[in-house]
Amino acid sequence: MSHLPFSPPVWALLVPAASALLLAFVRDWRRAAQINVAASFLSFCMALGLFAIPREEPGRYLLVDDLNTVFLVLNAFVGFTTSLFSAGYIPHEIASGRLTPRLLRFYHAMYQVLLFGMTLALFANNIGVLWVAVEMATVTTVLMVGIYRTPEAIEASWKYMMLSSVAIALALFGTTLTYVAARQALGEGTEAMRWSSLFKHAAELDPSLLNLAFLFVLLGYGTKVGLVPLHAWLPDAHAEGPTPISAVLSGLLLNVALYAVIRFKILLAGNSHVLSPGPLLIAMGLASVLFAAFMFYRRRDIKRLFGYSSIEHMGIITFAFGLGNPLANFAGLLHMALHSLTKSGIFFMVGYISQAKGTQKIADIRGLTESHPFLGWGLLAGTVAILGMPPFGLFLSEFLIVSSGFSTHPWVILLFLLGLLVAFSGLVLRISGMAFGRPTGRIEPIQVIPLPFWIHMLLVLAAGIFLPTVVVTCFRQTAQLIR
Amino acid sequence: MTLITALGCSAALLLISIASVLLRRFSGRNALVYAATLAVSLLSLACGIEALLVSPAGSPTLSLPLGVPWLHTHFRLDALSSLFLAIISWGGVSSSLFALGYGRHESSPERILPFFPLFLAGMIWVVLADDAYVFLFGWEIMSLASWALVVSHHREEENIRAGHLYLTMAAIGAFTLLLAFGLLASAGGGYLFSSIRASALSPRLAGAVLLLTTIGAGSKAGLFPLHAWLPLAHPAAPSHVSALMSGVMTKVAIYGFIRIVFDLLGPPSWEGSLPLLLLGGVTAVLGVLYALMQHDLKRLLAYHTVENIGIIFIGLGLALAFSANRIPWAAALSLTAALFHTINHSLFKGLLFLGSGSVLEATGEREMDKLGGLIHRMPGTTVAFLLGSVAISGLPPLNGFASEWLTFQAILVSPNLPQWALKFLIVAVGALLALSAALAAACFVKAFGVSFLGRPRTSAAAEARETDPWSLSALFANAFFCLLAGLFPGQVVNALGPVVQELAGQALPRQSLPFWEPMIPIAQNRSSYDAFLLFVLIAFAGLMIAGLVRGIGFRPIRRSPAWDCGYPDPSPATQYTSPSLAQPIRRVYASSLFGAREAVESSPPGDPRPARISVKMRDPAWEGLYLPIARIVSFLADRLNPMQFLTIRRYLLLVFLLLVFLLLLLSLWI
Amino acid sequence: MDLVRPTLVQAAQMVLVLLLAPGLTGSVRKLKARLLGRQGPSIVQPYRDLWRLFRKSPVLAGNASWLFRVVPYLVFAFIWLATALVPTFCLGLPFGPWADLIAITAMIGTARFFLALSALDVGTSFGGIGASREVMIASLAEPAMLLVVFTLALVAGSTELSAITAFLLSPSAGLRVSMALALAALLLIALAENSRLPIDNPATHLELTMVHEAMILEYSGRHLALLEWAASLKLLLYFSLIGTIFVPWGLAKPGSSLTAYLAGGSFYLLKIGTGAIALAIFETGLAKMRLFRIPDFLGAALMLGLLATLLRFVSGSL
Amino acid sequence: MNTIGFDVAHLLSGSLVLVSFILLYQDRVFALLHMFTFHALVLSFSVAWQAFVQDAPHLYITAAIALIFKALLIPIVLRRIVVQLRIHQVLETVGGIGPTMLAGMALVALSLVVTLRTTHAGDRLSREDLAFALAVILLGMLMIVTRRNAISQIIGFMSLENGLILAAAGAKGMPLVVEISVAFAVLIAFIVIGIFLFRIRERFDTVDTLVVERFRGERR
Repeated sequence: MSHLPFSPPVWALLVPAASALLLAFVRDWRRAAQINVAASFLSFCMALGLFAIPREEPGRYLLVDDLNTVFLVLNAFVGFTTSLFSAGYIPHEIASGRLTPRLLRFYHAMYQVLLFGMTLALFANNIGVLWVAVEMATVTTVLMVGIYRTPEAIEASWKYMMLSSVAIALALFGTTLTYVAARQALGEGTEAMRWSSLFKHAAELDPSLLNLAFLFVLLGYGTKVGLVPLHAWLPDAHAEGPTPISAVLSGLLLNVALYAVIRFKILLAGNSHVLSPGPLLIAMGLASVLFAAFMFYRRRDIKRLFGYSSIEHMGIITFAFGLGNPLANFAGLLHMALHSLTKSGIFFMVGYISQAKGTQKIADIRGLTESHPFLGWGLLAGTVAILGMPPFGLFLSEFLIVSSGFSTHPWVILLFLLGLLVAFSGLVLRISGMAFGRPTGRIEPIQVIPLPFWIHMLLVLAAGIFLPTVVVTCFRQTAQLIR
Repeated sequence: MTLITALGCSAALLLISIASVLLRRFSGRNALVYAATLAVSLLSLACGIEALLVSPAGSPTLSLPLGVPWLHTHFRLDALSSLFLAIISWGGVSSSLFALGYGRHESSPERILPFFPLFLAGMIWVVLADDAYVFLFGWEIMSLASWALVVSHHREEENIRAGHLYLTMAAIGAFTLLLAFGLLASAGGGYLFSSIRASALSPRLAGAVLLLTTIGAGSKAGLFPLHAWLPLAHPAAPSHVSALMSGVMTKVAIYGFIRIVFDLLGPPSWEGSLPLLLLGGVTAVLGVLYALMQHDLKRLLAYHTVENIGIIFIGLGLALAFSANRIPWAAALSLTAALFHTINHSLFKGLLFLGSGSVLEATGEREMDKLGGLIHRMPGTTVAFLLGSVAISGLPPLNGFASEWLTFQAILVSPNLPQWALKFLIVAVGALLALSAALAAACFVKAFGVSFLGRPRTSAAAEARETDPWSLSALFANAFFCLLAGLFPGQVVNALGPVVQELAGQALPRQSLPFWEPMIPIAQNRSSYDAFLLFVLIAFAGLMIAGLVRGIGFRPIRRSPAWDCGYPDPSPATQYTSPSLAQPIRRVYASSLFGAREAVESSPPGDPRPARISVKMRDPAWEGLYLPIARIVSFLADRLNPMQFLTIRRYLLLVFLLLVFLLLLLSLWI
Repeated sequence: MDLVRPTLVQAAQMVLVLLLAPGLTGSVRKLKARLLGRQGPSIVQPYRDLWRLFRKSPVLAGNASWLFRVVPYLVFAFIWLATALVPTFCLGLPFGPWADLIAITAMIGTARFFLALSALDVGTSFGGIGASREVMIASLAEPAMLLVVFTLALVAGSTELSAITAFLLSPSAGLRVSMALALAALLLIALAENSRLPIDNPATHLELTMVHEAMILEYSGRHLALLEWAASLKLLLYFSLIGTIFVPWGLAKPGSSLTAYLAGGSFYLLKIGTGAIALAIFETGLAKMRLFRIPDFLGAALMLGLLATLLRFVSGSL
Repeated sequence: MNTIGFDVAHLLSGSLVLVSFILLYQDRVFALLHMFTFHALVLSFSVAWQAFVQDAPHLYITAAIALIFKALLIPIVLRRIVVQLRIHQVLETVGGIGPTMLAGMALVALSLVVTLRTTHAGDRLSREDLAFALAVILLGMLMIVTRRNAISQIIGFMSLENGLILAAAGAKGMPLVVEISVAFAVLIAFIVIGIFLFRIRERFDTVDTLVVERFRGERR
């Protein structure tokens, strides 16, 4: 064992695994929820512990560097707040009879399995393990999405299942190709699948196979990222699953898939003979932004609406990484972090709204700011943040993306801004219809746990006004890593 | 020191808005918030005036470790920013003073109180900004807060729609400005204004920046055809906010334009001034024509904002043309005219919107055709509104005329320009300006006459009450400054000296004190104007005549029913309404421009129903620009929407096709 | 420099125009009547009317406001001042620098603005007719007037009336096409502004055709007197404007001898007289045109003005 | 690398491609099932052969999984599903068999071009394997997107995944092949069980995905 037995990464893996096992046997859903929160908090602490201890050499199984530290801390944090939110969310579901205690037992266990899978995917020092972990996370989310057993839910998870299975297959082929490409340089065996050694010898890998490999990896993991035209599963999965899962999907799983793509991009960047993946990323990002922008206008379901918004923002981030200059990478990372905070925050609000109104139909939701001031203004605040307006942080990241890319790719940036503009108008159209106007439907207040939302919003707000130097340096090093 | 104080003021405004949220339960918070805003704005007004008049030389800078990590945020208070700081602060003072009374009648103050100070703070940040990030930050905050205020009366559907259009246009403006800054920064300077100034742009890029800035700032200022949101959004907000939006926010847009084009962009090319002049003239005339067609008082005022923005842009275009041809004194003249008109417009448009606010409060009506006879019910408001009307119509001796006079003088030095295109265009623009001035007078004969004179058309108008002293004091404060600026234009020109010096490299000759000396922009024998003595003389003549009349033999006045050519008619419905007053002008101008068509439907004989006349009009901006865009967007949305409803197999087909496509690409590539 | 004489001159001019104006109106009426073969009222009739009206007690509509009573004085003061600022028999009036030609135009505009408001004050339909038509006419006449001003200013390099006249007197000012066009435009404008035929018929009380008369319909007594007087002053203003600019000869230089002033005065009377005759002949030759033909009429003025201004550019020598 | 080993491997993977074609050709459910069984058999042979030539014993496990799970278990289960859910016997295809076959040809050509032109460095065996594996994968996808019926889609997916296993086994010395094949087994089990788990039989009369899609989130 090359790593200390008590190193935080190990614990960050052990905690969710163990608690998943534990939760599988807890009958009382209230206690289960508490355990869930506690476990998530614990793993968040572990993630923070990564900063406490000195960075150790990449082990045989685990790899810890700036990149996945950023992702992991973010994941653990959002996982924690989301578990908090779901603790406040499920009582309504029990009350409304949409979920049964039996299902909840399954739900909580799966929640931790999901966290475990994502943590493993982030830490894995092996492209094969990465692949297995992502698949595990996907399967768990598939099960969670279908948990309501309504025809829509089943259809959504079925679609999710099929699409992601194919994607997984493609990703695996890409992985195999990478191995074959590396085998010459690194010899046979695990060495040729290990991130650390792959990066070290990136220049010696077979470039032509790497091209092919990246293509398959991009399609495979890109499906999970939700890039157009591979996005089809995303809106429905967001719309039909329980809202905490929507939050986790948007806030975490997409990031993990993106993480995989970024890793491979780094790998390619290390080799001077391969085709640059930048244009491909830019194209897909642009396509996602433009497509999602136009899809806003005909949406009738609030959660699906924000699912499309996630597609848009994943497009923005991919676009940023496609631009590829350090500033853009920095902006992309920042945007990713802030997006998962904001979007999960929005989903907290949306969850409560759909519970308060008893519907997800946009047409049936009006005048929230009057009937449920907290929900209404919260939704507005989240929307303003996601639209990239100050004082929230996404303004900063979009500012940086545009300004860093404009001198090199003026026309592309123009298209990009066009997409942002169309998306802006569409989202404002939908949201202002819900937040304002004469209230309709149920107006009795519901009981909420506002804390997670506040935390997220405050963080995003703070990012827009002042970024602490530690974050900046961390992101900068990561951006350098991505190149 | 002044800069820090000004920033402190903006911070204080921020705190006020936060406090107003925290004090949700507290009953007296209305008065509290507005009083606090009033105090803070007074302080920042003092800062602006101090920086402009007392110590114009030094322009202090400050940088805080906020915002973009490695860039920080930079602030600067030079003459230009201090002038606009003063304008903004005065707007804050008068409208919060007004709101002290007016705000009491607000149905849901929690939708206004937090955003009102925030709005002011955002505008202050814009004018204090010394780098692109702060500028856009403040700009967006300004848009956001004003949007929240526009939709504050959220139960009316059209307010929501107006808000949507407004926010979209604001986004367009922000994006274009972002691109403009991107270009400016691409010259190598980065986002600091100082470094942007240092670096020079190629003419092509400079042209692009000018275009982008015109779109960005113009969409906020209400330049035709980007004005469409303005007449919808400004009236939708509560009146003291409308006053801010029309009187001040549009000026912040002007500031942005001046800052980028005259300060950051470096030496301009004369071609750039052509579109500006053209846009300015067209905006001026179309704005006032639109206004003439309105029957909603606040909307009419909003369209007049469009007109005045046009006038200001004419001045700016002239300044650009002159400075491009290295005629600094003429550039100085045009800039002075533009800035002077900016100040004036913020004064009288604030006054008029506040006046309309007190009318709205007293009668609950914005429709002029439901008003009338208010001169008897609310004398104070009437006097103030009358002064405002005279001022905005550009009639001596008030301030509107002074600035338009200066603009005319600037137009009359156009023979010094070498380019024929400019010579011709400027004369044509001058004609347009004259036309717009005359039409403005006509429009305010209508606005004031229909709503304040005549006989009340509804019981609401008949029972109107004079507004509270707070609102009145705000009205009269504005009116007083209108009169002051009108009577002593020379002093205003002096005050603008440092700003113009900074931008045009030369200021107008210093206007000589004492205050009764005439204003001489260029030379004694060329043109001069002395409002004060003129005013005194007119007053004297009027009094003399009155005295003379008494001398001849004074007979007491007798009251009797109106003569009306022997058709005495009790019903106030027979009075001219706003559409009927505008009818001749509509026939002359609108039939071609707006395709105005009158349709008379008279009921068949024996049918008691009255015959009615209806007017149909097309809006060229909407028909030409907005509706097509909306159609395109919705077309694409419809075409793409089925992507949500494909079968799994089809989705997989998409993946499959993409894969094959990329494989083909790869195989062809290598 | 002595302030006494210029002030005296200025005062003299103010009084002169005040006294001359009704006479002008009267003489035009007389001439028209003669041209129509009627005896016609005597030239001094307007003075008699004014005197009579001043001594009558005014009758106000029940709901007339303070504005209604103030406006006559306001209008009168503005028009009187404007008239006093136009050189009649001598140059270099001390009030000259206070208001250039643009300001004078604007002062007339102010007077019109308040008159139109007073027309709306009582709230009768005829007032509305008058006001709406008046502003429509003004919306065309004022730009035309300003274009004429542009032409003059571009020719003479100044908007000061005295300076313009001085330049036109100077040998450097040749004969110019643009000036001719400007003159034509100015004539049309003058007809419109003074509500003469064919725009409006000052003698009419046929309700549906009147413009100016409709506005002052509710006035009586001294108020009406002031308004009538102001109207005739305005007519005189345009006469002297045309006289000063286009027939600048015979104007006394500033600070010249009394005889020169007298000569200037006589010249001035001569100009006015010829103008009156011309106007009378012109008016008898015409019938009033329909309201919505007026835009064409004034549009012609506008075009002439624009053409004049542009020609100024095309051929500075002409 | 002795030439015999190469030839046999070549033969086996080539025949896998061939079987994929035959799968593509089927239009009867049971025939399809049988043919898939054969497909799985060929796969297990070729994996076993790889295990033999690379003397990597762990690959035998993969071969066994392929044999037991894919060649026996799955077909049986599917057959039961077909019987229980009374799926009509004819598989309706999109755009007919003929064009599909042509497309398949093109795909094989493409995969050969891509792989062979790009792998100038990789040793021949794995290169060939990659080419054939890619062909099988593409054919599997083609099958998924040209079949309307869930059963055949599943079979298409499984043939695709056979191609993956082939590639993984062919990649000399690639670790985790076993784990991966297990993972895939799990995945497929999920899909197959999914048909039951999601109670598709109860809710819809058939698993024709078109019918599933009637419950699309936002109905038009």
